[in-house]
Amino acid sequence: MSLLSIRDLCIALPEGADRKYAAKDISLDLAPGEILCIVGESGSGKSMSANAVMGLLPQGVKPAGGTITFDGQDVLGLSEQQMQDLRGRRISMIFQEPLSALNPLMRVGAQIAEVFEAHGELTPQARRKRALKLLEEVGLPDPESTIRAYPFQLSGGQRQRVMIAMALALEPDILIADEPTTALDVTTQAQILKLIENLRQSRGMAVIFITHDFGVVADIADRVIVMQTGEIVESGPADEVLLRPQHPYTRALIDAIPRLNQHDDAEQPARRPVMSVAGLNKTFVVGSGKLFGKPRVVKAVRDVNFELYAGETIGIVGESGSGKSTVARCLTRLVNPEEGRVMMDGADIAHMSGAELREKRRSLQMIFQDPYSSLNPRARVSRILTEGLISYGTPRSEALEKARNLLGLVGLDPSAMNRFPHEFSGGQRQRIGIARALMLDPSIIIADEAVSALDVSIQAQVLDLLADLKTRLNLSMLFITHDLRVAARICDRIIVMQNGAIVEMGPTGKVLHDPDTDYTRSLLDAIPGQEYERALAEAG
Amino acid sequence: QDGTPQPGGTLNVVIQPEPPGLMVGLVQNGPTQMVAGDIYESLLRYDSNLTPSGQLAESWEISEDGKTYTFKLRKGVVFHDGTPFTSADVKFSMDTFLRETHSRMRTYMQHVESIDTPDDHTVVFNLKQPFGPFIGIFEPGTAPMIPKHIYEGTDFAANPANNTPIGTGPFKFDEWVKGSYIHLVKNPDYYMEGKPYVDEVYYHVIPDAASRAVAYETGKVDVLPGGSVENFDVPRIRDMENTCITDKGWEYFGPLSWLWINLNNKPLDDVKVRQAMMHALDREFAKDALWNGLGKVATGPLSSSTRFYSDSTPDISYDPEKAKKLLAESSYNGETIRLLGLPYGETWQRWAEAVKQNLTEIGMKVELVPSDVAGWNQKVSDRDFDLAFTYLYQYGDPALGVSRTYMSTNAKAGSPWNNVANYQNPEVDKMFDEAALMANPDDRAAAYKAIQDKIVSDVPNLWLLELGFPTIYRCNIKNPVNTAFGVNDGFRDVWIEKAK
Amino acid sequence: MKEFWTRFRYNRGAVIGLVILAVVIATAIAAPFLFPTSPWKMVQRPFLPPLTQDGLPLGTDALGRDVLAGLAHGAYVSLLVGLVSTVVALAIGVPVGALAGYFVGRVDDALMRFTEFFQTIPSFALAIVLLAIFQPSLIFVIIAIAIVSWPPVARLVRGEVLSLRTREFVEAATLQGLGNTQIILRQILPNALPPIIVLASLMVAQAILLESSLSFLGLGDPNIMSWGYMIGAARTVIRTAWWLSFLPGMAILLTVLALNLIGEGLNDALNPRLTRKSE
Amino acid sequence: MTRFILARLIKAGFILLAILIFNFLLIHAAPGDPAAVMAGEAGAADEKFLADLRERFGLDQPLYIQLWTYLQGAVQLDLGFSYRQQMPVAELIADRLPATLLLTGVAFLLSLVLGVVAGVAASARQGSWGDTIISTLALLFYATPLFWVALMASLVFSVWLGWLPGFGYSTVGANYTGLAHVLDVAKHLVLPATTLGLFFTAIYMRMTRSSMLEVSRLDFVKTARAKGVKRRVILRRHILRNALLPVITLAGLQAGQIFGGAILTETVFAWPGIGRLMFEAINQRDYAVILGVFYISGAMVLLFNLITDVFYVIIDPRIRLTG
Ligand SMILES: Nc1ncnc2c1ncn2[C@@H]1O[C@H](COP(=O)(O)OP(=O)(O)OP(=O)(O)O)[C@@H](O)[C@H]1O
Ligand SMILES: Nc1ncnc2c1ncn2[C@@H]1O[C@H](COP(=O)(O)OP(=O)(O)OP(=O)(O)O)[C@@H](O)[C@H]1O
Ligand SMILES: [Mg+2]
Ligand SMILES: [Mg+2]
Repeated sequence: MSLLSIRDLCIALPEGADRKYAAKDISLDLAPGEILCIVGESGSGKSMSANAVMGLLPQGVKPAGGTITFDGQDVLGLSEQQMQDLRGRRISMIFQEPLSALNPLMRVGAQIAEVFEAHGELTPQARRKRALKLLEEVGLPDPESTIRAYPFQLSGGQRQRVMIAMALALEPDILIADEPTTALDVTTQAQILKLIENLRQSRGMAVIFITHDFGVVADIADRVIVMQTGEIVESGPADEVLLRPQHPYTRALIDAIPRLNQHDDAEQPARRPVMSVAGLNKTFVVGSGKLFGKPRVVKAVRDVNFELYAGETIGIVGESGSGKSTVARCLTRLVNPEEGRVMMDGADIAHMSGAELREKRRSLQMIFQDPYSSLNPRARVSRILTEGLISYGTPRSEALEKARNLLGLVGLDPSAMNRFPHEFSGGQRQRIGIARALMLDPSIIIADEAVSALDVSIQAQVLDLLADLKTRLNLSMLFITHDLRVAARICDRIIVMQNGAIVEMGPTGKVLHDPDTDYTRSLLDAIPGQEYERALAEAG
Repeated sequence: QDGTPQPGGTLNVVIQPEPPGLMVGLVQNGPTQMVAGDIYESLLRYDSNLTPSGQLAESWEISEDGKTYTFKLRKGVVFHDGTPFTSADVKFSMDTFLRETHSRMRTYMQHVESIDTPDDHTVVFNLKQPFGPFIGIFEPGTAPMIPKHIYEGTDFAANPANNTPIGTGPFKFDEWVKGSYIHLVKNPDYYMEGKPYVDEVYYHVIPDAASRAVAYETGKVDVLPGGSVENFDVPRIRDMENTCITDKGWEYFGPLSWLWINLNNKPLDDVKVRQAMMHALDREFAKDALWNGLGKVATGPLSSSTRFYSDSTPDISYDPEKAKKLLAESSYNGETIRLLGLPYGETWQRWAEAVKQNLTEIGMKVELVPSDVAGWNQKVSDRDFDLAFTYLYQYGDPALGVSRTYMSTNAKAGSPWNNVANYQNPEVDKMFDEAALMANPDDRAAAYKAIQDKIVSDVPNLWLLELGFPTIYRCNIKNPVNTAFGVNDGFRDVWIEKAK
Repeated sequence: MKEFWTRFRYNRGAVIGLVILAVVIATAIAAPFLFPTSPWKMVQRPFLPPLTQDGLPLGTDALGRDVLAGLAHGAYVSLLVGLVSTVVALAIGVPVGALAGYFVGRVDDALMRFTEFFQTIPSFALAIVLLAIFQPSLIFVIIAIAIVSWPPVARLVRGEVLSLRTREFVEAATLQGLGNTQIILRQILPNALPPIIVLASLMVAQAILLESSLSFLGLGDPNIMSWGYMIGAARTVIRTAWWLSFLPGMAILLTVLALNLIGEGLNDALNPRLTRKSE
Repeated sequence: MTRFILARLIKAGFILLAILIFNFLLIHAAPGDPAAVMAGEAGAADEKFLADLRERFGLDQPLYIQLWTYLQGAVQLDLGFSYRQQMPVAELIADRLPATLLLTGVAFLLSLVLGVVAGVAASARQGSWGDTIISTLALLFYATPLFWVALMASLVFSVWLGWLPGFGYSTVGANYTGLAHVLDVAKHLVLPATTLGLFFTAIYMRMTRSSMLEVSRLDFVKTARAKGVKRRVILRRHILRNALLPVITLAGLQAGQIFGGAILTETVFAWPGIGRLMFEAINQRDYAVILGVFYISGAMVLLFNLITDVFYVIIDPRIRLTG
């Protein structure tokens, strides 16, 4: 008997959206203890379908037909009260964008403890204990102090793990995980997957796992569903779909999976540094939450040095919370480093301000890790994309033309120009962020997990775009990612960070195949889907 | 009056505004006088015809030449602290204390050569020349008897006793909760047998006129002295059950309202313009619509209750046609006239609007100038206006309360109680001077008749109304008003009739 | 713009508000033609109740003046006072608050201390003192009201901006090379709009009523008819002629209601999340 | 934080000084002086009387000397002497302070609690009849002149129904003690506090409602729902808290205005508070009292602004303040 069964589900979108239905005629079954992976095109309705199960569709988006049956109950017909009882305890969900999904004004400990409270479980002390335990289980360092942090004080991956901890707190019957590991480095990812696996074994938890990472799919899935433009195009047991795809879209997807062993280190001739970073340090000091408590001190960046050459792409990989985003933010001066120099064209942007800084920033663009919160909720995409260019003096019509082009290049319809950020899927928002960074024709791009929410085919398309720009415009890139396959594909050199410091730096081939440190080796070992990759290689 | 007085009971009275202090020798504004009238006393008391009778003085005598006043004081009178009251206190009060602190008394005392105290109960005032009004000044607001033993040799203004006033009156000061109420209790040692009748008096500070009306309606207060509710509310309250109203008790003050005309400004120096304005004012309407028909339309510079009032002065009644004619003949040329209203509440504001409309209708251009109390004082003192509302007290005698408005000797700028209009008429000056010093009342009457005729034909001010300030009280409160000072003379004779 | 209008129109309340406001404005403009005689003219016996006399549908006031004429003529002044002083207060308060909140540190300190300077004197008292110093003509009444009402705006905006400036989309805009002005105007303020709109629609009512309190204290401009004046003047006769304060009170209420509905409509129309309801 | 607060407090001292100078000049710029007003009340005065008064008040000195004298006192927390009231200003203010604090404090709490609760309730059921009723009431409250409400309240509850006393602070002459006194004062407090509170209730309600609606559409609310948190808890803990910023700002403003805000109410209900003292002092140009009240109320505003700023940081940890 299946635990969850969806029949002919249709989800209607409001006027002016991409299409009429976010998802159409979705049918699927989930048995206890089963792991179902949903892969597919960005914007194909994965998140909407998942939300529908939770009864949490955004305003304006409504189920337009079909049934969802959980444990014999018709979910769509349940009252809000009854849903409340189900949510969190019986079905729980990890949302796609962890920054916006956490209450910005509540300490993460409290947010986790709230799950227990909502269902009347445990005493306050016990809840705190459990919260600590959970934080530890999802691999957060120093849970004692993390529990008192606010979401904005955590790294992307740390926030994501807080979300995961919340979802797993009550050991639900069904876990719906919407791209839960996009911000996690591979070791942490492996740890999380293991956690889920344990719960499945001990409690018979069923999982719907939405992801773009075929490695992960290959490692954990019992069954796989492939979606495209709102419809299920293929479904079946994992091995079937992954190794013997039937539908052309599935085949295209699998072909687009980047390979780890693709890379040869090409020798670069006469290189000119466009940016050199020396002695960069950044420490965060945050109040403890108690009046006279000891403040929490995080050395997020310690003594980072490197040079970025013209036309080069450096990948930054490493543990979640190791300071990758903070380095990026120091380089763009979104935070002020305490120490160190960031030389660009002979000028130190770490100690610059005003108009000078603004001028420099034009050639230095960043793609944010959390696309949603980096888009002005009250601005249309057209404005978000063009206002930078216009402010530098480009005529409006020209800027609009360029924006439309770039949207096309990142795989979005030009009609997107007239919509607001909340009207997009996670991957679509990420692409808006990419397009925005490209609008100013920068010479350096700092991309923070820029393709983590994209399905592999679009990911490939975007990476090709970047590679193309790189050769045509001599673009340099700092590419922060946890996906080592992606790194392998586009990076010339790789920096490995741990605990705020660089532990290894070298040409991609060298780092990925012959690392110097144990840490890097552990990363490489944790890459998901290695067997599958071999299987594919044998097959193809 | 009616029935035998019954002792006991509490009297709740409204007071507005809260007085700045209760020491009436230092502060002489209305509310202070009202409370002080219970605590302090003077030598005499005056009925509604302004005829004197004894208070602290048992008897008195005026010499033939009008220059010597001899008072015999009551025996056995003590201050609230038990110290006996003697002629030394009278001399100290009049000669030392009030001369220094009381501006009106200072002018009156200029006529006094010396004060003798042959014994503890006799006081003799020796005047430099006859001064007709002199017998009219012995009331507690003007000549309160102040305890010498407390004030002698101190800085009067800073004496801590000012906060716990001590007099000889029927009530003793008990407590003053600033912003709330003042509490007086019966003086058990009062020298008049059986008086006062009531046990205690509360003066309630209620700053809002409407709330004062509510306080009366809800039975929280029993006496609403003149001016404590808005005129518009009077008819409604008057019609309540067990409510009595009287407009008596203002005879001594004789409040008369008029518009100052700034005679320095053109074209107001033109008598035709002034006459035109005088005839343009519909004062009957103002009396009926704004003052509920209480009071009287003024006929000239004297209030009808003031001594030597003449009712046969030249006609100044409402006649818009005549006004238009006069204006046409005058030098008025469409100048904008600035009218300064009196910032004492709604009635006065409405009145200014009505006056503006009256003048507009005969073809003048008028602009209202608003201000607060301090601003009004300043503007009037500085003569920064064309027309300005005011009303002043007459203190029963033209020499005390009227001549100051018209004498050129008093025409300096800097005070709102001077001859603010800057009326300069040597003839009038001379007539006033002589009339004040006449010993014979009949001579004075004739002199003042001539003065009134003269001034009215000159129209230096636009006289409006003799104001009627009604005292409203519950009918079972007997005798709240039985002198020319009304409630300001204290509640010595008041008693409360118990419900049957 | 067209689209904005479509969205605005979608909110029925907002449209009703707009209609009411239009009527009030039309009355204000047409008053001199509809009631050519001065509203100060005493035309009948005082305190005529409404509907008792032909030609005076709303009766007369304490001096026998036509209440309807007063209301019509008063519309102009009250609207002017309410709208202009609010606009002036916003024009001072929003920039001050935005700059303070955005630049924090020393700028914030300076601007906020400046604001506090005005804030420390109780506003009603400040208005009274200002009007005692300056002749209370209409202009000064408006200025006095604006001066006392901008500090709350400044503080409110600052609070919002303080919170918004750390958001990631603002950082993104900085990286896009937007100047500070643009960031404040285009990124931050639109997101701070809802409370500002609420406050502004409240302020209009407050200004109209403040004018009434001032004229009640004899500090309004007594030469012009306004609703505030009418209410203030009717206060003392509230017990005997309640309609005299009730009628201008209703006029104020309706106007405020209209502005409020419009404000809400604006808020909805400007909020992308509320639009395109799928009906 | 502690350093920030200390820095602000030190600065507050200087600002107060500046404000005091400003106020001093402002008040002296208004026409009229206390001597003229007092003389005016006496009904008559001659030049000597005025000159005496002015000399006694020190008004004959050049303005800068008056200012200097005043500041010297003020720095030592001596607020001067009111010649009009024959009392040290500090004592006058101290006399009235409890009444004002009680009235405005109760009104403040009442309006804040009531307004926020009503706002939350209205936003929770946007568009329902409950929302409509609450919103309409709020509108009525703030578009109705305060004095009108006040008079009507005293008319209905005091005159017609006779339930509550219509004026004053306590029953005069009753001499209640202990609990009876507290109850008596409470009874007197009902009308003025409600009247005064109504206006702010409306403001908080409107602000809370609009802010709540704004926040309730954010994503983290969805997360909370996904956790199975109850609606009430979501409203309170997640939405309200994030919507509170503008409400806090307004509350800080209201709290700072506790002296000035109550002038009308204190007048209508004869409440012996500071607002009235100040109003009367302005009318009478009782300089020392006006300045004294402005001084204290200025300190109050600065204090509450500081508290508001601290609250900002507590409420929204992303806000960083530097002092
Ligand atoms: N504003 C802040 N206040 C306090 N601590 C912070 C702040 N921002 C980041 N940190 C801390 O700094 C450390 C590094 O964070 P950073 O965001 O740079 O990590 P990251 O390498 O990007 O991780 P991830 O891959 O998870 O995004 C983390 O431990 C984080 O908790
Ligand atoms: N509020 C909305 N209004 C209009 N369109 C919306 C809204 N939310 C989502 N959409 C559209 O619905 C479609 C499905 O979105 P959904 O979030 O389910 O995609 P997804 O499969 O999760 O994609 P991704 O992998 O990029 O997260 C997308 O085309 C998106 O543009
Ligand atoms: Mg999605
Ligand atoms: Mg990061």
